[in-house]
Amino acid sequence: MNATILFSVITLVSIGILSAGILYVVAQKFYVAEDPRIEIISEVLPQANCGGCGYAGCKNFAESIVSSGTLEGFNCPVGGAEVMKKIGEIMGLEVKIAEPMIAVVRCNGTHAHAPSKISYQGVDSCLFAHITFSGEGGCPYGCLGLGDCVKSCQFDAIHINPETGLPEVNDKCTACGACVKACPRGIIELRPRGKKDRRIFVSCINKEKGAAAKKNCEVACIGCGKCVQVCPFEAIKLENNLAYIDPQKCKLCRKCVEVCPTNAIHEINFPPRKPAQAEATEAGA
Amino acid sequence: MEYILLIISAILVNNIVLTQFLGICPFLGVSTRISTSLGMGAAVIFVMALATLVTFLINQYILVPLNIAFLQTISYILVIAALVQMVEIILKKVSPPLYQALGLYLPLITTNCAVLGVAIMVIKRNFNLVESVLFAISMAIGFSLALVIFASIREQLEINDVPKGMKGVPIALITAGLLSLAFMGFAGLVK
Amino acid sequence: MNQKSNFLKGFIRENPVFVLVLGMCPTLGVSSSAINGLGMGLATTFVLLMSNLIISLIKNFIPDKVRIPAFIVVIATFVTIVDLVMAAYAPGLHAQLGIFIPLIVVNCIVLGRAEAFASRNNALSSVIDGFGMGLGFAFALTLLGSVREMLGSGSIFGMKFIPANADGILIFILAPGAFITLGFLIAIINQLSKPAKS
Amino acid sequence: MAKRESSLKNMISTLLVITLVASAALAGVYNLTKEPIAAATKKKTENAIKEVIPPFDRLERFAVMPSDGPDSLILYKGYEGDSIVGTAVQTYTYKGFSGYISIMVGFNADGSINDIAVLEHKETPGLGTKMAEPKFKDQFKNLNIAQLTNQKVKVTKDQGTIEAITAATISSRAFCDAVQRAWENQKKGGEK
Amino acid sequence: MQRKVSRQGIITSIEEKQIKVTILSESACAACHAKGACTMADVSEKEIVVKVENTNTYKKGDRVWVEMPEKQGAHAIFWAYILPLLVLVAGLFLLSGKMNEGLVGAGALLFLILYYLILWLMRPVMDKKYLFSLRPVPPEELSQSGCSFNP
Amino acid sequence: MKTFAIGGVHPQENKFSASSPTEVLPIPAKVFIPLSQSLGVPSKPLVKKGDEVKIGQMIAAGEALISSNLHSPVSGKVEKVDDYIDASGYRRPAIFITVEGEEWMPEIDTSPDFIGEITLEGPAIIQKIKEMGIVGMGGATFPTHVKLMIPPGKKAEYLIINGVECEPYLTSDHRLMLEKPAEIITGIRLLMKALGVEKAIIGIENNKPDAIELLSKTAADYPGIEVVPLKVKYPQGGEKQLIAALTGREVPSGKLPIEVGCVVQNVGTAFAVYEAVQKNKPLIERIVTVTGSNISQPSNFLVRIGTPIITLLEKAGWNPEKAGKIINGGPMMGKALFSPEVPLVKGTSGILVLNRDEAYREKTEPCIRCAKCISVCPMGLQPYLLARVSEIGRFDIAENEYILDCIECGSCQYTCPSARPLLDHIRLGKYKVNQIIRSRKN
Amino acid sequence: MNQLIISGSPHVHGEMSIKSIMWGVVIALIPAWLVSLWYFGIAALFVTLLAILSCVAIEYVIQKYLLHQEPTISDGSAVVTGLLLAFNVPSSLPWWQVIIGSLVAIGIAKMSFGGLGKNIFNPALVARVFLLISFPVSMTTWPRPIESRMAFLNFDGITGPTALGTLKTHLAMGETISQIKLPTYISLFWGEIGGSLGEVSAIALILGGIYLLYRKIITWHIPVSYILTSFLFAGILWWVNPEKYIDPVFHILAGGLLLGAIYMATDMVSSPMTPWGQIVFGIGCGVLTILIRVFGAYPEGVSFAILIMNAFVPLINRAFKPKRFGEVK
Ligand SMILES: Cc1cc2nc3c(=O)[nH]c(=O)nc-3n(C[C@H](O)[C@H](O)[C@H](O)COP(=O)(O)O)c2cc1C
Ligand SMILES: Cc1cc2nc3c(=O)[nH]c(=O)nc-3n(C[C@H](O)[C@H](O)[C@H](O)COP(=O)(O)O)c2cc1C
Ligand SMILES: Cc1cc2nc3c(=O)[nH]c(=O)nc-3n(C[C@H](O)[C@H](O)[C@H](O)COP(=O)(O)O)c2cc1C
Ligand SMILES: Cc1cc2nc3c(=O)[nH]c(=O)nc-3n(C[C@H](O)[C@H](O)[C@H](O)CO)c2cc1C
Ligand code: SF4
Ligand code: SF4
Ligand code: SF4
Ligand code: SF4
Ligand code: FES
Repeated sequence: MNATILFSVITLVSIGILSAGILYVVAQKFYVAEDPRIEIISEVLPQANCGGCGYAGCKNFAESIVSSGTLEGFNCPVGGAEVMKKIGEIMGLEVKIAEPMIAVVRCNGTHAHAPSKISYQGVDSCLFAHITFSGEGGCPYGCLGLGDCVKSCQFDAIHINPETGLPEVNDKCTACGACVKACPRGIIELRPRGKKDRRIFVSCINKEKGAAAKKNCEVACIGCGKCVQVCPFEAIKLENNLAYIDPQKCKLCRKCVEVCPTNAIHEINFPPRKPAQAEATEAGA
Repeated sequence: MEYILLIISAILVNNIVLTQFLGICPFLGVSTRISTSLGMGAAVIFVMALATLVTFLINQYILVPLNIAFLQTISYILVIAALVQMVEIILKKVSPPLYQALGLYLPLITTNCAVLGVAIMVIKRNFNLVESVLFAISMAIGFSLALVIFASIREQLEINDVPKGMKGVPIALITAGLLSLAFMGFAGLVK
Repeated sequence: MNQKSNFLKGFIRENPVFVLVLGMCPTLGVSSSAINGLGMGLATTFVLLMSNLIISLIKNFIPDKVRIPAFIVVIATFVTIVDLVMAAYAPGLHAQLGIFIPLIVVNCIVLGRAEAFASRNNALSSVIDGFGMGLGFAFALTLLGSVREMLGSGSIFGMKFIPANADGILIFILAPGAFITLGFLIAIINQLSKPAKS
Repeated sequence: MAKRESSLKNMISTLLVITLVASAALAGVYNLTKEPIAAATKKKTENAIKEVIPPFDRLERFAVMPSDGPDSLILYKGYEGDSIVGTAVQTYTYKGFSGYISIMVGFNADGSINDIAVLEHKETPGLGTKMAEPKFKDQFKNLNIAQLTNQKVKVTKDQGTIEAITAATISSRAFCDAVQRAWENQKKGGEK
Repeated sequence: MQRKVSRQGIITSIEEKQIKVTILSESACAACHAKGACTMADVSEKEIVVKVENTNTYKKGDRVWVEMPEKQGAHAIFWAYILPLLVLVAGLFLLSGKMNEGLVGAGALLFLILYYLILWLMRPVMDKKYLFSLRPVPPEELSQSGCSFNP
Repeated sequence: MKTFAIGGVHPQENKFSASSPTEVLPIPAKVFIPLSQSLGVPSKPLVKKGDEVKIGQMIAAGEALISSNLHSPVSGKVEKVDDYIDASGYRRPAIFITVEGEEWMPEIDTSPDFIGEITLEGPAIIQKIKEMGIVGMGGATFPTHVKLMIPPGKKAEYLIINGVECEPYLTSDHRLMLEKPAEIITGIRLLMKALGVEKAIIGIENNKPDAIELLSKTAADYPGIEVVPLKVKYPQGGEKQLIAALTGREVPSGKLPIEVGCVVQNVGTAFAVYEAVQKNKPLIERIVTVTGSNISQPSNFLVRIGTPIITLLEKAGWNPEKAGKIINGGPMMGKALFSPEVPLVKGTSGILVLNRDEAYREKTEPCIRCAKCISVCPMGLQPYLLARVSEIGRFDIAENEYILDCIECGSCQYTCPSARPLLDHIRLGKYKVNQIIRSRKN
Repeated sequence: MNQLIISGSPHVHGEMSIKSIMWGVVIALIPAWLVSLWYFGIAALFVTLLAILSCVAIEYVIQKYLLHQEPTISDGSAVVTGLLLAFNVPSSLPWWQVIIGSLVAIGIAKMSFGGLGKNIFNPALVARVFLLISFPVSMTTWPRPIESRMAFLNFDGITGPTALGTLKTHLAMGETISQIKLPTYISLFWGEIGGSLGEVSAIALILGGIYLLYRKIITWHIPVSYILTSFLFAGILWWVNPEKYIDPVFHILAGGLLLGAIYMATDMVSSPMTPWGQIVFGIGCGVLTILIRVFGAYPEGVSFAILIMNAFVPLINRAFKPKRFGEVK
C-alpha cells in the first residue's frame, strides 16, 4: 500500500474519531432535544406571529400546546379550523372547531352622520386623540378615524374609508383580534361570521343618554329599547342606554333592524328587502 | 513594528468582512444589539486564535511531514468544529456560574467560514506560528469592529423607516457596501 | 413532492442567494466576473449533488448522534476532490477562486441541504434537490457576476462591449460594488417575486 | 430500514468506516491528480517562458539571489542546440500598489528585452491590471536597458522612457523595478 | 438604574432556595433571516440556577425573566474569552524564540490548561460573583422578544 | 444673572396685557363647578339639586389623600349635579348653580383690610389651607396642603416662590405681584411657618422689573425672604428648573423637590394662602389673563371659578369668525379647548385665543437629526429619539431613555425645524410606558 | 363661528424650518462658488448646474415613481447635495460622470435609506468617493485655474495636479519638502490653485462658515475640533521631520479640508448629536484625514475620513448622550 494512503487513513481516522467524539459528547450533554412536536406544530402554524391566540407568537403557542398536552382553550384564529385540525392530528387530540369570527366595527358616525365640530391637528394616533379630546364629531365613544386599528392589522383586512372616515373590514380578516386591542375606544368586536356571512349588530357603543347621544350623531343608539321588545329570542340586552345583540342568541330575523328609530342596527350580507320596508340603512361593512 | 503593521493591515486595510468577504453570514444575520456584538466579537477572537494555533500545528507537524497536505480542508473543519464545542464543555465543567452568565448574555458562537478561512490563509501566506496567531487575532478584531459598527448602524436603521423594498437584507448589504467604500480610504496605509 | 418543482425551487422560490441569503462569502467574493461566478457555482453544485447522493444513501447507517460529523466528513471529501481536480485541470480558474473552494465546506447551503433534505429523502429526490439548489446557486452567482462585470469592466464573459481602451465603473468589481450590487439585486428580486407570492 | 441506534459501538464503527473510506478516496484522488497538478504548474511556467523568449529546444534553470531583494530570482536559459537564444527571468517586486508582483521577463541573447509575461499580482482591476495589456507592456519590447541613462528603466514621471499607465503610476513604477531587477541579475548567470 | 440583561425562561425545577430555569440560548445564526434553511443555527437549552430566598411565589412551568446586571455579562466575557486569549498570547510570546514552534504551540496550550485549572479553583469566588434574579413575565410583555434593547 | 443650565428656549414674549390692571368681572347668571379641579381624586358633592348655597360655602369635599375641597363662588340655588362637557369634550360631573343675590358666608372677612399679623401655628395653617380648598395656582393644581406635609425623614430648607411666569402672553402672576405685594409676602410667611423653613426665595424673570422692585421692597422687612431676578428663559417656571436656577440643586430623576430640601409654590398660591388663613376666604376666584392675536383688548380679570369662558372672551373682545384655537393657559403648555362654553377652573391662569392662520400647525417634515431638540430640552433628554421610538412602539427603549422624565414643556417641538409633533408622540409614549410599568407592578 | 382646532401643546413654533436651513447652506456656499466661477469659468457653471439639476430630478423621480411618496424636492436638501457634489469634483469631469455621481448620492446613499434624515453616510461624499474609485483618471486630473476658464469639454494641456497631489508624487519619488515646488499660502488662501471646484478658496469657505455659525445652522464643535486636530497632528509630524512632512498650515489650506470641516462633516444627518459627540467626531475626522493624506495611498483624506467617521456616528451617539437633568450616577 502506498504511504500517502496509509498516512491519510491513519490521520483522518484519528482526527475524525477524536472530533466526532467531542461533538458527540456535546450533543449528548447539551442539546436537550426539544419535543419534536413543537417544531412540527410550528411548521403547521401560519407564522404570522400576530398574537391572536393569546400567546407571544406561533412558537410560543406551539410550546404551550405541547407542554399543556391539551387543546382546551387553544385556538389559532388565523389558521382557523384547518390548522387546528392538523394540530389535533399531531397531538392525537380531539379538536373542537371554533366558530369562525370576524372583526366588526361598531360605530356609524360617518362624516355625514356626525359632522365635525372641531378639527384635530396632531399625530395620526387614535390613542393620542383619545387622550386629548372626545373626537371631532364630539361623541366620546365614537370612532376617531385615525386608524390605529388599520396599523395594527397584519392581514391588510381593515382600512379607513375616506368617504365615511370609518374603518371597514374586508374578507381577509382572520379575527386575530389585534385591532380590537389597538382601538382605544373598544369599538371593534370579534363576532361570529354568521350563517352565509350574515350578521346583525348594533353599530354604536355610545352609553350617553339618548338626547346627548343624538346631539352628536344622528345614528346613535339612544337606548329606547324598541329592539329589545321586538326581539322574539331575547337576544338583545339594554344596559347603560345601549343595546347589545348577543350573537349566540340572535337568529338573524331582522325584526330589530326595522324598528330602530335611528337606524343604529346594521345587517350585513342580507338580500335586499321588499321595497316596502327598504328604509333600513345600507350595510356598514 | 512589523507586527504592528501586520495588525493594522489585518484590521483596517484588509478587513476580513469588508474586503476579504469572509464571515458575511453572521455579519449580516446576527443581532442588532451592540453589547452582544461586542461579546460575540470577544468570543470570536478567542476561538479564532485557538483554532489557528491548533490547525497551524496540525498542518506543520502532521500534514506537511506526512506529505498529505491535501487533507487540510477536511481535517481543519473537523478540528475547528470540535474545538469550538470543547471550549463550551470546558467552561461548563470548570466554572458553571460563568458558563450560565455567558448563556444569559451571549448567543452561541457558531463556526463560520471566517475561522476556517483564516486558518487556511495563514498557511497560504507562509506565516510562522506567532505571526499566524497574531494575524488570526487581528482578523477577528477586524470582524468584531465591523460587527459592532454594523450593529450600531442597524440599531439606527431599525428606528428610521427604510423603504419597504429595501428593508432587511438589501439595506444591510448596501450599508455594508458603503462601509466598505469608506474603509477603502485605508488602502495603502500598509503595503 | 413533484420532482420538477423539487428541481425548480432552487432557482427562484428558494434560491439560496436571493431568497435564503446563504453562502454570502463565495457569492460576494468570486462574483467579480460572470465566468468566476459560474465556475464557483458549478463547483458547489458538484459538491451538493454528490454529498446529497451519498448522504441519502448512507443515512440509515448513521446513528443520529454522529450525524453531523459524518456529514461533514462526506462533504469535506467532495470539496477536497473538487479542489484537487480543479487544480489539475482548470488551474486558471482554481487560482481565481482561491480560498473560496475549500470554504464550500462551511457553506450553509451544503450542510443545510444534507441535514434538511438528503437525510430525510431518497436518493433520487436528494440528487434532484442538490442539483436544483446547486444550479440555483450557480445561476445567482453568474447573474451577480454578469451584472458586476458589465458595469465594472464593460464586458460579459470576458467579451468587451465598450471601446477597448475605455473602462467600466471600476467600483463594481471591487468590494463595495459587490455588496451594493447584491443589495439592489435582492431588492429587485423581492419586488418582482412579491406579487407571485401573495 | 430502521435507523441504526446510537450505541457507542455503532457510532465508532460508523465513523471509522466513513473516515476510512473518505481518506482512502481522497488519497486515491490525490494520487491521480498529483501528476496533472504538477504538470499544470510546470506548464504555466513553461508557457510563460515560451511567450517571452524566442523558440528554444532545451531549458536550463538557475537561481540567483539578488542583492536588493528577499527572494531569489529564477533564470531559465533557453538553448537552441548549444547556443543560448534567450533568458527568461522570473522576477518580482514588492512595490506594487498592493505589494507583490511577479513577472517573467524574456531577454534576447543580446540583452534586449524580447517580451514580458505577468505571472502574479494583486493590483486593482482596471488600474494596475493594465500592466498586462500590450499598450503598456509592449513599450519594453526591444528595450535594451544597457543603453538607457544610468542603465535604469523608469517611467516618464521619474525622467525615464516608459509611459506610465494612467492613474497607476505606482504599478508602473513597480513594474519597472521588477524589470530592472531581472536585467541586473540575468547578467550574473546564477547557479543551478 | 442599573442596566440589566434579561432573558425569558421556563422554570424546570424548584428546590430549597434555588430555582432552575431553562433558557433557550440561540446561536448567532438563530437571529438570522435564513435559519430555517440552515442547520448551523443551533438552539440549545441552558439551565440557569437562580438562588431565591422565597420560592413560594413561583411554580414549575412558569415563564419568568431571568435577569443579571449587564456588567456581569461583560465580566463573564472577560473571564471566558479575553483573559484566556491573553494567556494564550502571553504563552506564545514568552516561549517563542526559545524552542521550536511545535513546542511553543504546545506550551501555549499548556498555559491555557493551567488557566482553566485556576478558573476551576476559583469556583467559590465565581459562585458569589454571578447572581441572577427572577421576575415574573407580565402579560403585556409576553409579546416582547427575549432580550430587551439597551441603548 | 441666574438661570438653569440645561436647554431652554426663548419664544416671543407677547405679554400684551402686562400693563392692564386687573378688572373685576361681574358675576355671571349661572356657574358650573366641575368636581375635578385639582390633581388627584375628584371631590365628593355635598349639595344636591335645589339646595341654597352661599358664597364660600363648601359644596364638595376632597376626601381622598390627594383631593381638595370645593366652595361655591356664588350664592344661589343648585340647579343640578350633572355631567357637563369638559375642556376635552368628555362628560364630567359638575355642580350647576343659578346665581341669586350675593350672600357671603358670615365667617369670611370680605373687608379690604390687610392683615399682616400671623396668629396661627404651622399645623393649624395647613389645616386651614386644606379646608379652604387651596390648590397650586401655577397650573398643576396640586392640593397645596399635601405639598406642605413633609414626608418623614425629609426636611425642607427652602420655600421657593414661583413668580417666573415664563409662558409667553400670560401676565396674571405679574399683575398679582404688582397689585398685592403685601398679601403675597404674608402668604409666603404663612407658608414658611407651615413648613418650618427659614428661607424663602422668590424667583422672578427679568422681564418684570417692576414686580422685582416692588416685591424686593416689600420683602425687605422680612429677613429670610429674598427676591432673585432671573434671566428670561422658558421653562424657568418648571419647578425643577426653578430650583436649579435659584439653588443650583438638581432634583434627581423621578424624585420630588423635597429630595433637595425645596418646596415650590406659585405666587398666586401664596396669595390664596393669605386669603384663606388671614381672611378665611376659600379659593373661589382668581386672576385670569385673556389675550392673543384674536383678542382686541388683552386684559387681566378677577373672575369667580365656574364662570363660562365665553363670558371672558366676550368681555375682552374676541372675534369668533377668525378664532382658530382657544387655549387654557399659555401657548407652550396650555391645553386647547374643545369649546368656549367650558367653565373657568382653579388652574386657569390665562385664556389665549389665536387666530386661525396662527393656530395651524406647520407641515411635518422628516427629522434631520439636527439635535436642536436635544439642545433645548431642559431635562437633557433626546426628544427626537423618544418621539420616534414611541411612534414605532418601542416603549422599552423609551423607558430606558427616561421618557418619564419629560416635563412636557414643549421646547423641543417649538424648536424643531422639521415641525415634528415631538411632544404628541412623547405624551403617547409616556402614557404607554406608565401603563407597562403599572402592569409590571401587579 | 368657524371650527376651532384642537391639538396638543405647544401651540406656537419657532422660526427655523428645513427650507431655511438648506437654503442657508446654499447661501453660505455662494462665495466659494463665485470664486470657482472666476477661476474655472463656464465648465464650473455647467458642472454645478448639472449636478444640482440631476440630484433634484433623481430625487423627484425616485420619490414619485419608486417610493410613491409626495416629492419633497422643495426642501432644498437635494440642492445642497448637488451643490456640494459639484464642489467636490474637478470642473473637467465628463457630464455623464456627474450624473452617475448624482445617481449614487441620491439613489444609493440617500433614498435607499428612506430619504432626508435617514441616511447614515454623507451622500455627496459617498458619490465623490464612488467616482474617485470608479474613474480615478478623470477624478484626479485637475484643470488649472484661470487658464481653463474658457475650456468646456476639451481640457487637454491645461490640467495639473492639486497641491496635495504634487506633494504626494514628489515625496514618493524620494524628494524632500524643500525641493518640491508648491503653491504659496497666498494662492491657497485666495484659491488660485488646481483642485475640485469648490475647495480652492480658503477665504470664501471661511466666510460662508461664519455665516452658517451666525445663522445657528451649524455649531462650532465639529469645524473647530476637526481643524484643530488636523493642525496638531500635522504639526507634530512636521516637528518630527520637516523635510518629510509638510507644515500644518499647508494641510489646513490645501485640499478640501476646510470645505469638509465646515460644510460636510457638519451635515447634521450624518454627524453626532451632542456637543461632546461632535467634538469626538471632529477629532476622529482630523486624525484620519492626516493619516490618510500622509501615510495612505490617496493624496486626499477628507472624504474618506468623514465617511469613516459617519459609520461611527451611531456608536458616538450612544456613548455621548446629553447630560440628563438630575442624573444620578
Ligand atoms: C481603489 C484604488 C485602487 C488603486 N489601485 C492602483 C493600482 O493598482 N496601481 C496603481 O499604480 N495605482 C492605483 N491607484 C492609484 C494610486 O492611489 C495613485 O493615485 C496613483 O498611482 C497615482 O498615480 P498617477 O500619478 O498616475 O495618477 C488606485 C487608486 C484607487 C482609488
Ligand atoms: C414647563 C413648565 C413651566 C411652568 N411654568 C410655570 C410658571 O411660569 N409659573 C408658575 O408659577 N408655575 C409654572 N409651572 C408649574 C411649576 O412647575 C410648579 O408646579 C408650580 O410652581 C408649583 O406651585 P403651585 O403648586 O403653587 O402651583 C411650570 C411647570 C412646567 C412643567
Ligand atoms: C403622587 C404625588 C405626590 C406628591 N407629593 C408631594 C409632596 O409630598 N411634597 C411636595 O412638595 N410635592 C408633592 N407633589 C407635587 C409635585 O412635586 C409637583 O409640585 C406637582 O406635581 C406640580 O408641579 P408642576 O406644576 O411643576 O407640574 C406630589 C405629586 C404627586 C403626583
Ligand atoms: C450644515 C449642512 C451641511 C450639509 N452637508 C451636506 C453634505 O456634505 N452632503 C450632502 O449630501 N448633503 C449635505 N447637506 C444637506 C442634507 O443634510 C443632506 O442632503 C442629507 O444628508 C440627506 O439626507 C447639508 C446640510 C446642512 C444643513
Ligand atoms: S381586521 Fe382586526 S381582527 Fe381582522 S385580521 Fe385585521 S387586526 Fe385581526
Ligand atoms: S375603530 Fe378605533 S382604532 Fe380604528 S380608527 Fe376608529 S377609533 Fe381608531
Ligand atoms: S417636552 Fe419633554 S422632551 Fe421636549 S423639551 Fe420638554 S422635557 Fe424635553
Ligand atoms: S429638532 Fe426636529 S429635526 Fe432636529 S433632531 Fe429634533 S426632531 Fe429631528
Ligand atoms: S459566513 Fe456564510 S458563507 Fe461565509
